[in-house]
Order: sequence, then C-alpha cells, then structure tokens
Amino acid sequence: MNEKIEKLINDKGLRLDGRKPEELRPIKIEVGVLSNADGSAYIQQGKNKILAAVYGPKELHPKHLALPDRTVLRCRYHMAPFSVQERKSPAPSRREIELSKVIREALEPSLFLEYYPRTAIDIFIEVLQADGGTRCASITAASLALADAGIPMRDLVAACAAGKVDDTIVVDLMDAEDKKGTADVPVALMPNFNAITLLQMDGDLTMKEFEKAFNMALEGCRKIYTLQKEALKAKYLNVKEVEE
Amino acid sequence: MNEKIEKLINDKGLRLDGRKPEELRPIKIEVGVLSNADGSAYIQQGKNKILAAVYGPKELHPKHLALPDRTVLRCRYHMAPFSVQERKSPAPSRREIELSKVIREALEPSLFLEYYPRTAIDIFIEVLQADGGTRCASITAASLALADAGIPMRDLVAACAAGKVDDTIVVDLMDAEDKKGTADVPVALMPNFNAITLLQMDGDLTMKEFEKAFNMALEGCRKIYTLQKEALKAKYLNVKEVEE
Amino acid sequence: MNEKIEKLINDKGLRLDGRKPEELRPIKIEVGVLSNADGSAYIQQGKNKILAAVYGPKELHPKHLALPDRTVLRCRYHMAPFSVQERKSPAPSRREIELSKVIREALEPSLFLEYYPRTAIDIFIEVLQADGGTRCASITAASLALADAGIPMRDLVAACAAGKVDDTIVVDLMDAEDKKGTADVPVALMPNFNAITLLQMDGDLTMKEFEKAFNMALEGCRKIYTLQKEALKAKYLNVKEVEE
Amino acid sequence: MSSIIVRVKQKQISQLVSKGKRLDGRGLTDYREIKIEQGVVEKAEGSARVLLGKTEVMAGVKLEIGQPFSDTPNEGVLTVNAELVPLASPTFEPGPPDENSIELARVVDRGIRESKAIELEKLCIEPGKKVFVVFVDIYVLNHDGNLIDASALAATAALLNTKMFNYEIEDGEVKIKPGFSPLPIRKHPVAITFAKINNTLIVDPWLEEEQTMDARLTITVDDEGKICAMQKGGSGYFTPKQVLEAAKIAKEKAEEIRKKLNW
Amino acid sequence: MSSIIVRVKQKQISQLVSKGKRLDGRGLTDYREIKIEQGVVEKAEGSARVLLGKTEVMAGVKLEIGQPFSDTPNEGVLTVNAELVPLASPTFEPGPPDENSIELARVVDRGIRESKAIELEKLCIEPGKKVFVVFVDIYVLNHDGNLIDASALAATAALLNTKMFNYEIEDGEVKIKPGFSPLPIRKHPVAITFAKINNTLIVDPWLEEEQTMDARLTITVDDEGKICAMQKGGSGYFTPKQVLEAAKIAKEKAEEIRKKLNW
Amino acid sequence: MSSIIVRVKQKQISQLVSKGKRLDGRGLTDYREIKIEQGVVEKAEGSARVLLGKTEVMAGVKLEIGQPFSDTPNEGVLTVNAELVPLASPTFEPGPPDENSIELARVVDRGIRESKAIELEKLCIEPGKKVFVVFVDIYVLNHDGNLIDASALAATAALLNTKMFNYEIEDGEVKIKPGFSPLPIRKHPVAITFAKINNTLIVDPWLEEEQTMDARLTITVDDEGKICAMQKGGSGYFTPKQVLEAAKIAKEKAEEIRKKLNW
Repeated sequence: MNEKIEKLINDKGLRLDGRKPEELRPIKIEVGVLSNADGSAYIQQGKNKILAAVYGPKELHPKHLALPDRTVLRCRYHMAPFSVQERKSPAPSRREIELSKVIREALEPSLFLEYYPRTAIDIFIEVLQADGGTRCASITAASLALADAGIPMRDLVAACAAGKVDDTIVVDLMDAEDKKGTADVPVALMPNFNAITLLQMDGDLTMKEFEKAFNMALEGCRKIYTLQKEALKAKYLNVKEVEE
Repeated sequence: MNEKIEKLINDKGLRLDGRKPEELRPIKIEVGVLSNADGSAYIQQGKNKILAAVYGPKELHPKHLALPDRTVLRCRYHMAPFSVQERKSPAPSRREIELSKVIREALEPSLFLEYYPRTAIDIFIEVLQADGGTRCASITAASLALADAGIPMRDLVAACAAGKVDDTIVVDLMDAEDKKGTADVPVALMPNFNAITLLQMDGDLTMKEFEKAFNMALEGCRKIYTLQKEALKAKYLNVKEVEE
Repeated sequence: MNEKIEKLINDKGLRLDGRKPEELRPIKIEVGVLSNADGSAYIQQGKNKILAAVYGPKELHPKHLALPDRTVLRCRYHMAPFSVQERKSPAPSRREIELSKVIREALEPSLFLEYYPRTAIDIFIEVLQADGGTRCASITAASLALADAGIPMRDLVAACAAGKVDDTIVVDLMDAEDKKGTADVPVALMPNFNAITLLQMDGDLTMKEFEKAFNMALEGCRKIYTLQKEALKAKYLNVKEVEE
Repeated sequence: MSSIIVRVKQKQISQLVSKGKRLDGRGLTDYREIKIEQGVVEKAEGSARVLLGKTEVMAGVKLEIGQPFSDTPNEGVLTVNAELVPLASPTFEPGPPDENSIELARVVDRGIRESKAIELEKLCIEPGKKVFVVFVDIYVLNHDGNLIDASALAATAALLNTKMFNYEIEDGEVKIKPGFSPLPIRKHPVAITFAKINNTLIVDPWLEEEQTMDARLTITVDDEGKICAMQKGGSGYFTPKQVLEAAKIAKEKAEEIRKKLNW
Repeated sequence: MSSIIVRVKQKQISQLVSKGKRLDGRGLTDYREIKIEQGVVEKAEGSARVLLGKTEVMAGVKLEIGQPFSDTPNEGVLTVNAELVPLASPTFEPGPPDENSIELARVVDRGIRESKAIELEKLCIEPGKKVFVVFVDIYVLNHDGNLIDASALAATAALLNTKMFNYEIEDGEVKIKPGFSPLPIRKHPVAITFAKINNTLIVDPWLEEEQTMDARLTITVDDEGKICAMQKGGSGYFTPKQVLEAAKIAKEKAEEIRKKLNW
Repeated sequence: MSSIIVRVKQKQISQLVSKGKRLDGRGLTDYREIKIEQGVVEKAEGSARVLLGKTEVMAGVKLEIGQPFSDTPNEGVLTVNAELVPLASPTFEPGPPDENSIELARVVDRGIRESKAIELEKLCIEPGKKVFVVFVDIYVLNHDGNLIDASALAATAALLNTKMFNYEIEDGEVKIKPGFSPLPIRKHPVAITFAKINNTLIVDPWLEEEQTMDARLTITVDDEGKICAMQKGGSGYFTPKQVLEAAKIAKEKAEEIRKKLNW
C-alpha cells in the first residue's frame, strides 16, 4: 500500500527488476490468436498482457459517417477491470479516450486508408494486465493485428517509451518507474520511414535529457520492430506448415 | 425494518396470508384499459398492480434495425419509483433489463412474427406496485395486451411461479416468501402446446423438489390461463353490448 | 456564505444596487461578435455576461428528424461551470433543459420557420456569468443573433423580468433579489405585435400585484427593444463604414 | 390517423371554438370530469390516481431521510419527478426524461413549492443534518391532453394521502415509533391550463385541442386566490389582455375545483 | 458468411442432430474440450482463463473493502459483471452492458450466490460497517458459443485462485498483515447449457449451433447434485418433459465435469 | 465553404509554406497577436480571456474544499476540464466531452501539473482529509485554430488571477476569515504548437492551416527552458530531426512569449 521505494536505480546502475538502463523487458509476441477477428495479436511486455484485434474493412453504420475517399479508422483502447491494482470501472475513462485517439493517430500514417472508401476498420485493444507502457505495447500489438488482417500498410509501427528515473535516462519503463520516475516519453516509429507517429511526454527534462531519452526510445522501437517481424514470420511459417 | 418473520408456514400448514401451499393469490384481470395503446391489460395479483400496453405493428426507426422477414418484438419491463418499499430510481436497473429480455422471449414463441416483416411491436409493462412474482404477472398481462391489440397468436401465455419456503413447496410466492424462501421457479406456459416459454430458477432444490415445484407452477399457469380467457371474454362481451 | 441581507429595499425606496424599482440594470449589447457563427450577439446586463450564436439554416442529421414544411428550431441554453458561485457541472441540468425549451418557444413566434423546410437552425447560448435574469437576457441576445444571421423575422423579441421584493414590485431582478425576493415574472415580448412569447412566474402574487409586475416587465421589454435596435444599427453602420 | 384527417379535425376544432363551442360539447371554460382515487399504492407513503377525462395520471409519494440544502438547514426537501412512460402515448419514448417531462415536473414542483403547500419546516429532524426528503413521482398512464393540470391534481392528492411514520431521536439515531401522522399540508395549489385556439382561450384542452392550439398557458392558484406559478408553452403567443383574462378565469376555476374536491 | 451459406449450414446442423450427430463429431451430450489456466493475471487477487473449444473467457477477481447490504450486515458482498468486449465477436459492440452481457452476468451470479459457493459470512470485517466486496469480472475474449458455461467455469476457477490479504483491526482501522489466505469457497457450481435443435436437446452448443437453435436452457448444479439456478433463453420453447430430461442430464454432466476438474 | 474551394486554399497554403510564407503574412515561426484580459468573470475565483488572433478562449478557476488523492495526502487537487461549446465552431456538437476536448484538457493539465506550476503542497488544509480542489474550466468561444496554445495561456492567466479566501481551522471545521491571498504559482508553462505542412514546420497554425497540416506537435516549456509536456496529434508523422528542431524553437518561442507577458 504505502510501501516506499527508496531507490529506482541501485548502486550498480541497475533497475528494480535488474535491468540495465538501455535494456528492454522480456517481450513475447504472438500473431493470429483470436479466431473471430480478421486479425489479432497478443503481446506480453514485462507483466503487460495485451490483446489487439482488427475487424474490417467493413460497412459503416450510420452511413452518413462514412467517407467518400477513405476508410474510417476507429480505435478503442480499453482496460479490463482486473488489469490494475485497484479495480477499474469498465466504462471508458478520460485517459482511455485520449489513448484511443493517440494510438489511432500512431497507426494511421502506416495505412493506405484510401484503398477502402466508405468503409470502417475497427481496432480493439484490451489490456488484461497493465504494468507501465501499455500504450506503446498496444501500438506494437495493434500494428501486427492490422498486418494479420491483411490491411495494406507502408510499414509496421513499433512503439517504446523512455524516461528519467533517479536522474538516469532509461528505456521501457515499468509501472513503478512510470509512477515514481520524473519523466516518460512514449514514441512510435515506422522504422523504414524514420517516421515518428506517436510522441508524448510528461515530466521535466532539459533539452539534452530529452534528446537522450528520445533516441533511446527510438532504439527501443527498432528492437521491437525486429520482434514484430519475427512474430509475423512465425505465424506465416505455421500457417504454411498447416496448409501443406 | 428489521422485523423478523419467524415462520413462513404455520402449524396448520398455512402461509402468512392464510393460503394453502397450492393456492394462488386473488387475481383480477382487465383487458383494454388504456385508450391510446393498440392493446392493453391490467392485472392485480395479490398486491401486485401491473399495466401492460402494446403498440404496433408499426414502422421502425432507424430503419437499418428492421428485419426483412419478421417483426422486431421489443419489450420494456419497468417499475414505478413508488412501487417498492425503498424508492427505485426510474433509470432501468440491471434486473429490469434482464427481465425485459426474458419476458420478451417468453412471449415471442406465441406470436406469428413473420406476418409483419420490417415492422416493430412494442410491449410496455409498468409495475405500479410490486409484491413478488411481478415477472409472471407481467407476462400474463402482456400476453392479453397482445391479444387485445389483435396480434395474431398461437396461444395465450400464462405465467406463474412456485418455490420452496420453510421446506414446503408452494405456488405463487408473495414478496415475503420470495425474499425469505429458499427457492423460486417462475414458469410461463402456452397451455394448448404444453410449451414452456419462460423458465428461471434460483435457490436450492433437489431434483424431486424441483419436479414438484415445476409441476405446481404449471398447474398455476393453467388456472391463470382460465382467468385470462375470462378477461378476454368480458371485454369482448362488453364491446358487443356497447356496439348493439 | 450565510450573510443575511436584512433589507432588499432601503428607506429611500432604493434597491441594493441603488436602483429605483422601475429602473433597469446597465445593459451593453454587441452584435456579430463571433467569427464562426452565422450570427451572434453578446449581452451584459448587470453582471450577467451572455453569448448567443446562431448556426443555420443547415442540413439536419439524422434526416428523419427533418420536417417537410418548416425548419426545426433547436436551442441550447448552457451555463459555464465558472458562471455561478458554486462550480456547475458542465452536463445540462434539468433547469437548463427547461430553459432551453421556453427560450426556444419564446423565439419561435418571431420567425418564419416555413421559409426553410427540411433544415435546422441552432441557437447556442452560453452564460459566462450569471447574476439573475439570465433567461431574459439570453432571449434578448439570441433574438439579435438570429437577426445577425439573416433569419427572416416578424419582429425582435425583447425580454425582461419583474417581481416582488420586500413587498415592492420591481423590474429586472438581480441575483440577490431573485433569491430573497418573493416573486419573479419573466416576460418576453414582440413589441410590434404586442405578443407575449415567454411568460413564467413563481412566487406569491395577488391578481393586482401580478398585473403591476406584468406591466412593469412589459415596459422593461420595450426599453430593451430600443437597445436591441441600437445594437443592430451600430453593427450595420460599422459594416457600412468598413465596406466603404 | 393520417395527417389529412388530422388537419380536417383541427380546422373543425378551430371553427367550433370561434363559435364558443368544443368538439366534445364542453363550454370554453369547462373542465372534463375529474375523478380522484387516493391510496392506490399501499407500498407508497402516499398515492393518488387522477382521471381527467381520459387522461390518467398517478402520483406516488415516498419519504426518505436525507440532508437538507445548505441554505435551508431547517427544512425538509421536496423533489418532484415526472415520467412520460411509453405506454401512455405513441409519442412517448423510453429513455431518460426529455424536455417535456422535465418541464411537467418543474411546473408541478413550482406550484407546490411556491404556494408553500407542504410545511417543510416541520420535516426537519436534526437541523443542518437530517430532514425528510419528499419524493413526488408523477406517472402519466394515459395521455389525452392537459397533463399539467392532471399531474398537479395527482401530486396534491397524493401528498394529502401521505402518512409519515412517527419517530424519536435516540443518541442521534432516528428510532421509528409505532403509528403514523399525516404529512403537514397547508395549501392546495390548483393548476389551470389554457389553450389558445383561433385567438380564443379555452381551459383544460384535450389531446386534439392541444394538437390544434397555438400556445398554452398554465396558471397555478393557491387557496387564497394568489398566483403561485405560471408557464407559457408552445410556439405561439398571447396578448397582454389574454394573459390578464386568463388570470381572472384561473382564479375562478381553481376555486371551483377546490370546492368540488373539498380541498 | 453470406446468409445463404448460413441457412444451408443450419439445415445441415439440424438434420445431423435429428440423427444424433453433430457437425464437429461430438455426441449430443458431449462437451468440447475444457482447458483452465489459473493465476493468469498476477495483479488480480484471483484469475482464470477458460477455453471451451474455441470459446475463450477470462475472469478476474478483485477484493475491496466496502459496506454490507443492510439486510445482511454480517456478510461480504458479491458483485458479478460481464463484458462482451468487441474483440471477441463481430456482433459485440463497444458501449455500456447490453441485455446479453447483463443476462450472462446475472446467470453466473445466481449460480455462485444460490449455491452459497463463497462463505460470505467469513468476509465480514466489522458487522454492518465493513466487509469484503468480491468483484468477479468476466471478460469474453472469443465467442464461439456457450458463453454461460465457459463464464461460470472461469468465475469459479478464478474464485478458487483468489488470495485475501491477512489483516487485523486496530482502532477500527483495517491493518494489513503479511501473508495471504485463500478465499473461503465451499461449493463449485457448474452450469450446463442445452440447446434445442430440431426438437432435440444437445449440450454445450457452439456458435453455429446457437445460430440454429430454437431455445436455450441453462441448469446450474451444485456439488450435492442440487439445482441452484436455471435460465431459459431464446425465442423458442421447451416441453415439460424436455425440462425434466435436461435436469437429469445436467446433474450427470456437472458431476462429470467437477470430477474432471478435481472440484 | 465548398470542398473545391477548400482544396484550392489548402494547395495555396501548402505552396506558400514551402516558400517560407503564410497566407496571413506571418513568418513560419511567428505567433498571431496575443491579447489577455484577466478577471473577466467576477464570480469565479480566477478567470481570463485569451485572444490568439481570432481564436478566443476563456478559462475560469473555481476553488472547492475536497479530499486529497490517497497517494498525495498533503497536496491540493488540480482538475482541468475543457468544453468545446458548439457556439465556437460549426464542427463542435453539444454533448459530453469528446476525444478532442478530453485531449485538449489533458494536454493543458499535463503542462500545469508536470511543471509543478501550482504549489499544490500549500493547498493542504488537513493532511489526508481536506485540501483545496482547483477546478480549471477551459471554455472555447471561437475556434480559429491552435486551441491548445490559447487554452494553456488562458489556464495560466486564470490561475495567476486566482484569489483564495483566507481561513483558519476551528474544531476541525474550516472558518473563512476576511481577505484573500493569491493562489501560489511558481511556474508559467507555455505550450508551443507546430503544424507540419508540406514537410515544413510552422508555429501557431490557424484554422485553415490546421485543415491543411499532416500532423501537429505541441511542446510545453517551463520557465527554466525545460520540457514538461509533449503531444503529437493528427494522422501524419514527424522525422526525428523535425522533433528536435521543434524542441529548440519551442524553447525560444516560450521564452519570447513569457517575456512579452511578463510571466
């Protein structure tokens, strides 16, 4: 309850969970995990457990919301009531509504939305357990779910945060670091285009510190991008095996 | 307030209101009581006072909710704020939403919904006073309101509960029996088809007890069916008298 | 907080703010104050500060709400959270919903709604500071915003309240008079037609007192009508100057 | 009913009114028959059912213990709510209260509140902390016009029928004692509603007259003939002369109704 | 899937059932494979993930300190909620709980409550004032039919997995002590759901069978073979004979499942 | 405006920007004229009206006594809310806050909160029990682009204008004493918003530039030139180089604005 974490970085420069500042948490990604969705992915990043599903392109009701020249991309980021320490009401919070927006805008640049005029694509993200950095892990998973659904895309979007804890710039903050740390910079990247599609920040950083954190987050994105591609390949190979 | 009812069945085997286990409460039914509705009925069962009204078949808005091959049956079971001991908020509770669903599904088998494609039929039920067994009394009244509206039907639906209080199986539980008793089995029946259209249960019954309660509830339904037909006849005769 | 105002009318027959019973508060009106709205007006009446904007005639969604023979007039009266002593939730209160209705019905008689079938006209009123009599000041401003939007009208609608404080009939009640007084009679008038388009009352008035208050309110409306026309002229002249 | 028939009927109603007549045979200032039945809901602290012609309204009163408003620490709290439940009319829809039900509740509320009908100061249990909250729930069961007057009658009838449990304070807790007392009522406000049709005032409009009217005016009058609430409705207007004429008639009709009801 | 294919498939399912067969090779009273994984959400006091064929349901349990209901001052409070989150099915939409999720939650709730599965009387901290509130949140992740049975299994499995922190009362305040105790569970209710297709009963319908069925009947049975909850759903009906037959089968299947799960 | 005219204008804006010019004559990193009026709502504890070109935003501050958050028992509470009231733009609709107004409020909130602009620890009345709650309500009155920067300015200006009543604690109750003190403010965060048009960054986009831009980036800078909040918006992207360039410009512009405003 009111446990006090004295130090987030120990004398050896290691973090609470033993990581080095530039080290990501263990990440497990799986693509195509839900049978009903057109595309889906599951990610474990540290204790984060997140499912993303994509439905569409599909018809849009009511019709006057449809766009004549592109698909309408919709996104819902949602946390399970049991995903956090104190039970969360299932009604969408202001935080969830904001994150749904920035996640959608992080994925939009990667898609050819003009291919499917008058339709909608729905992205549903469910956080089953939250442990810091859920918006980034959600983007990472949702981009794979879009790929799994066969939505044409320019590049995958990989996301990762960096921040400052105890005056040290570290990557991929876990919950305790997020809460007790002094800054958090979540970033999403389309690596092949060097394109930042999400960038938020809260905290207190000098220009230099920001630049360091920003670059560390970008490096994290690139590592995660590799894992994304492996997860896609794993599914593709499995499918081929099944088909043969 | 915290009055304790010691015994629900007295030494003579009689219930709090003097009824025998297999005895229904006094029932008064009236058909065609509201001038605006296409059909309506009023039921008093013990202290229950319930109005049911039917509007339709009618156009459905928004149109994409309409079905090409049948009418959409909608049902709202609602309690007046003053119908129960502690004032009830007029916003629909979870209980009211569930009961609206099971009541609708209890009435649906009795109707030829395919006669009116692309339309809607609305059933509105208002509990003015509640005294245990409102869902059954609501079904009994709503089926009559449907008949009064001239909706073609296979049979009337009559409903009645049975349950267990103080180890005795009894029919048509009143409020105190419902709350202090150990089981409640509401049943709806189309007597001519021997068709169970509503069946719920909560409590704690052996197979034998359940069978006894179930049969007692069915017997109750049949008695109520007779009263339903009398009420319809009463209205029909009145109308004829008026017309002559 | 629980300051007690002993007397609302002093020995000289003057009110808390020094006004005579039949004296209006200082009024400042400006037309065409918002660049996005089709028409707009701003009113200061005592400490009341109110903005009104008009959008339309415009298309109506969903379309089945449109009327084949006239425009649909919609009105939203809304108070800013900081406009009153105790912060007001931004969600519309029951009072705001009622006032939106009566204000709409006060403006409707002045408009030729049949000129624009199948369309909607929206009136948005924002009370930035409230000091008693906001509904009347809102009508005064909204009627000018309609004129500014070029909506064809029979006459401007001017509104003013009268009431009873300390047994004296007074016009244009301020907040303290409204709350501590014993009656309030808000009235809206189309002066050229001698047409009362809003009339409400709460309090406790004999027939004679009512008649006096009613006439005083009508007289107030006529004075405000003059100010409305001046404000329109001021805008019209400014525009002409700019155009030349 | 098709809209052509509606228009023909509206024309007929309008023409009749200009001749001082009404489609149902009433005179211009005649009310429909008023039937009141009290105590219809035994589980409520008070209740009444009102028939005004075919318009049917129920009102139920529930009492709860709650907090007073900070500016009236010594008074009970009155809360009036109205539900236009969809079984009463094809034009009523399920859902949260709309502007019509809110206006209805607030007009009835003002009549009771401004006439000081309930002796709210007698409903204080512990000043600033505990008072009785009086919930008046208006339930429209059949809408055949003039809901305001019917609802106001039902509310007052239900309040007159309301029993409060006896209690005493013991260690700051409310202890219920045996027996009941009537809710203290000092006034009987009566709402009189006018419709303006063809520039003529009629009272107690029924549904088809409401569909024909240009505007509506309600005047609520207390036992001493004072006006305690007014509300204009509808998209038309009244002349000042019509308003004063209506006020005069309202005073007479309210007295007449109060006499009939022994209020 | 186009509606023609759907209808062909429904016909096929219906014809097979009348021959005692099912499209996926099961017998009429066979369940799909049941897989249960407990403790999948470490941040919850208890959790479980259930696979019933391809139907996937998660349940999480959170404990909070709250007030008891006034009629059970010595008992903890059980609250069951179900979310049909839109990633689980193209037919689920975001928004507040609809009638389907409310029915699902309430049927699961009744099974737990009526069988007295949780020893709620052991969850009282201070009579009338402070008790544990047990939130069971059911989260449907993939809908391939028979959500009720899968959800009921997930709820019970999550409750069995739930740890309560130890505590002592100090000056009326709850002080947390080191260590955990299991939530006291005394019963393991199992819900058995039947579908009626072509006038024949089958158990554990999957999605396409649900789309074909006339009606649904759920019977929840406790460890002693007693019925603790029933719920008929769907727009069809059952005969009395079918109901009694279903009750008999439910008792057997529940025992079978309980044995398989070591409950 | 018809969509053809819109597209022509967007093309024009885009081509101008690539030549370092803007339709309204500004340089790429020039702000529109900023006008601030404080104390415009006397009934609020603090208020300000900001004109940024034709964009008009009002902010009002109300203080209430409430409970602290359990993890910061010694600090006051800050709550920022934004209303995009429909009179400000044809694209704003009445109703509960949508994603745009929530994002606006949260970005402004983060700037104030993360820069520790308010000395919240001075707003504690009784640790863990009673603190001041600071409500900042942002009210957009005319939308001509760059609502974030205008709202952030209005919020800070309103906070600087806020008076707290003096009080003393007597028997655990807050007693109001005569006089007022200013709300303790230690920082003046300034939000600088960039639009990316034709792969070029501009600051303070007005409405038609926003309709043309690919993406938006807000960087909030405190009095010491530190970044305290960032937010990318829109369906486009930025390169890492653009982000760092923006950060540099933001620092300069924030200092410039703070100097101009004497903050």
